Amino acid sequence: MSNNEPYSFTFFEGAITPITVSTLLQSCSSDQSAGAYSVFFGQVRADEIDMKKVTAIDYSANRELSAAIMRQIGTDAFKEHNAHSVHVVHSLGEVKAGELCLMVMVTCGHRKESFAACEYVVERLKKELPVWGKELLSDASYSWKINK
Amino acid sequence: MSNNEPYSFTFFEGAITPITVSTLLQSCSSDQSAGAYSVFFGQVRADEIDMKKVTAIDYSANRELSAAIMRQIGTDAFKEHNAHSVHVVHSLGEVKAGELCLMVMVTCGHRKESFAACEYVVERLKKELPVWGKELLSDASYSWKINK
Amino acid sequence: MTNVNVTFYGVLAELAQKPSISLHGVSDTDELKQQLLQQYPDMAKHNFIVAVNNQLINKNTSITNGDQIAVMPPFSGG
Amino acid sequence: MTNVNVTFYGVLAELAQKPSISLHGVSDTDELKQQLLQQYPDMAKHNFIVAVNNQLINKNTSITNGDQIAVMPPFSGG
Repeated sequence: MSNNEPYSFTFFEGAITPITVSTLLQSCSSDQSAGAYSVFFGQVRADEIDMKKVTAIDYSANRELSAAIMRQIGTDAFKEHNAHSVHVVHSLGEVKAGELCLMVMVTCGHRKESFAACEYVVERLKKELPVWGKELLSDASYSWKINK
Repeated sequence: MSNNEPYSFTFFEGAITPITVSTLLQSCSSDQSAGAYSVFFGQVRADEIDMKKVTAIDYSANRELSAAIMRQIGTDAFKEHNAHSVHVVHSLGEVKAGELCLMVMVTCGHRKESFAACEYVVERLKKELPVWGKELLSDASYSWKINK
Repeated sequence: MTNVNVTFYGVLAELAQKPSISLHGVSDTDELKQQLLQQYPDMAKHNFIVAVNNQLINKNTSITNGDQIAVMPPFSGG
Repeated sequence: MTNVNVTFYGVLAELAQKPSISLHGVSDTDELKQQLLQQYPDMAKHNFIVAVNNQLINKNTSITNGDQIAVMPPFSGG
């Protein structure tokens, strides 16, 4: 995850930590033609479902297929949005409310490209990545997450 | 900069470091209704100007006026873009090519709001913040930066 | 006769009560779905996304002996 | 007579060769600009953004004794 390759995709056991983030940031600074980093973090929200609170999400994935699909999304971001680099980390297993479950970092030459490229990657992976979230509720029941 | 207030604006001497970033991230995790963080980093680009390379930018600011204007931008982001928090760090003094000079972090309930809110804050501060960049060039000359 | 491995994900793994099964004698993905619904009637409530050897398919596709088949509910990552 | 402090920023501080000066007897911001251009003819090449007591102004504004005036070139932060 923290190499100097312009593309990476990693499944991370449990919540994504600020350490993961700074490591990734540091790995990109060698590109002196990149003026803009756009980063998105997804955090598990303590939503209410039928009067019960979401306490955590338990993520599972089709890992092999995810790797193939994410690589395609990355390739398209390089081509269509002039991305210099695309890095994605997604949690697997349990992530508590208030913890980070997703990180997308895109670098580009200029800021407007980077906004568009980051949003593009996030929207596509939400739709296309074979990952499932099981929302664990305060009364020990659960509910399968549905993406809108 | 790393408190639990939903708004902060800081001038930072020199380049922004990954440590600054993770500290700021950690300070926001107490908001369990925030599902989305959008973060923008500006990095000094080694652009070419008249065949000379930009080696660093030396930033100066009208600090008092910047604080007032940034607070207004923050207030507008809370009202118009449902931001839960807005944190901005801008460098002062010399920042070398490949180093970070700006960080904007916005948290929102949902991802689409956070993309819009972060872009809104970045675009406005680029136009409205009384900060000046002096581009230091490879032949020891310099050129005052112009924002597009 | 074809013999394939079928892996279930998300709520479908829960309904199957196991992560994967072997299926015999299904020649295409439509037949596969029919057989799964017969075996696990509760799966009828869910949309299936099917991948054959890590290729998503969106129309009926023939199945060859040894294929790896993934049967997935709608995605909800992030 | 009014006596105000004028602070320069960016390229304008460079042209003034000092960060701030005291000005006497200017009664509004138009007069201020005229006096600055007389004193520093090179400033004519630049657009001025003026703030009086940390309020940006976009039309001629009267100046009171003791006002803090910022004279700024176009911004280029970030």
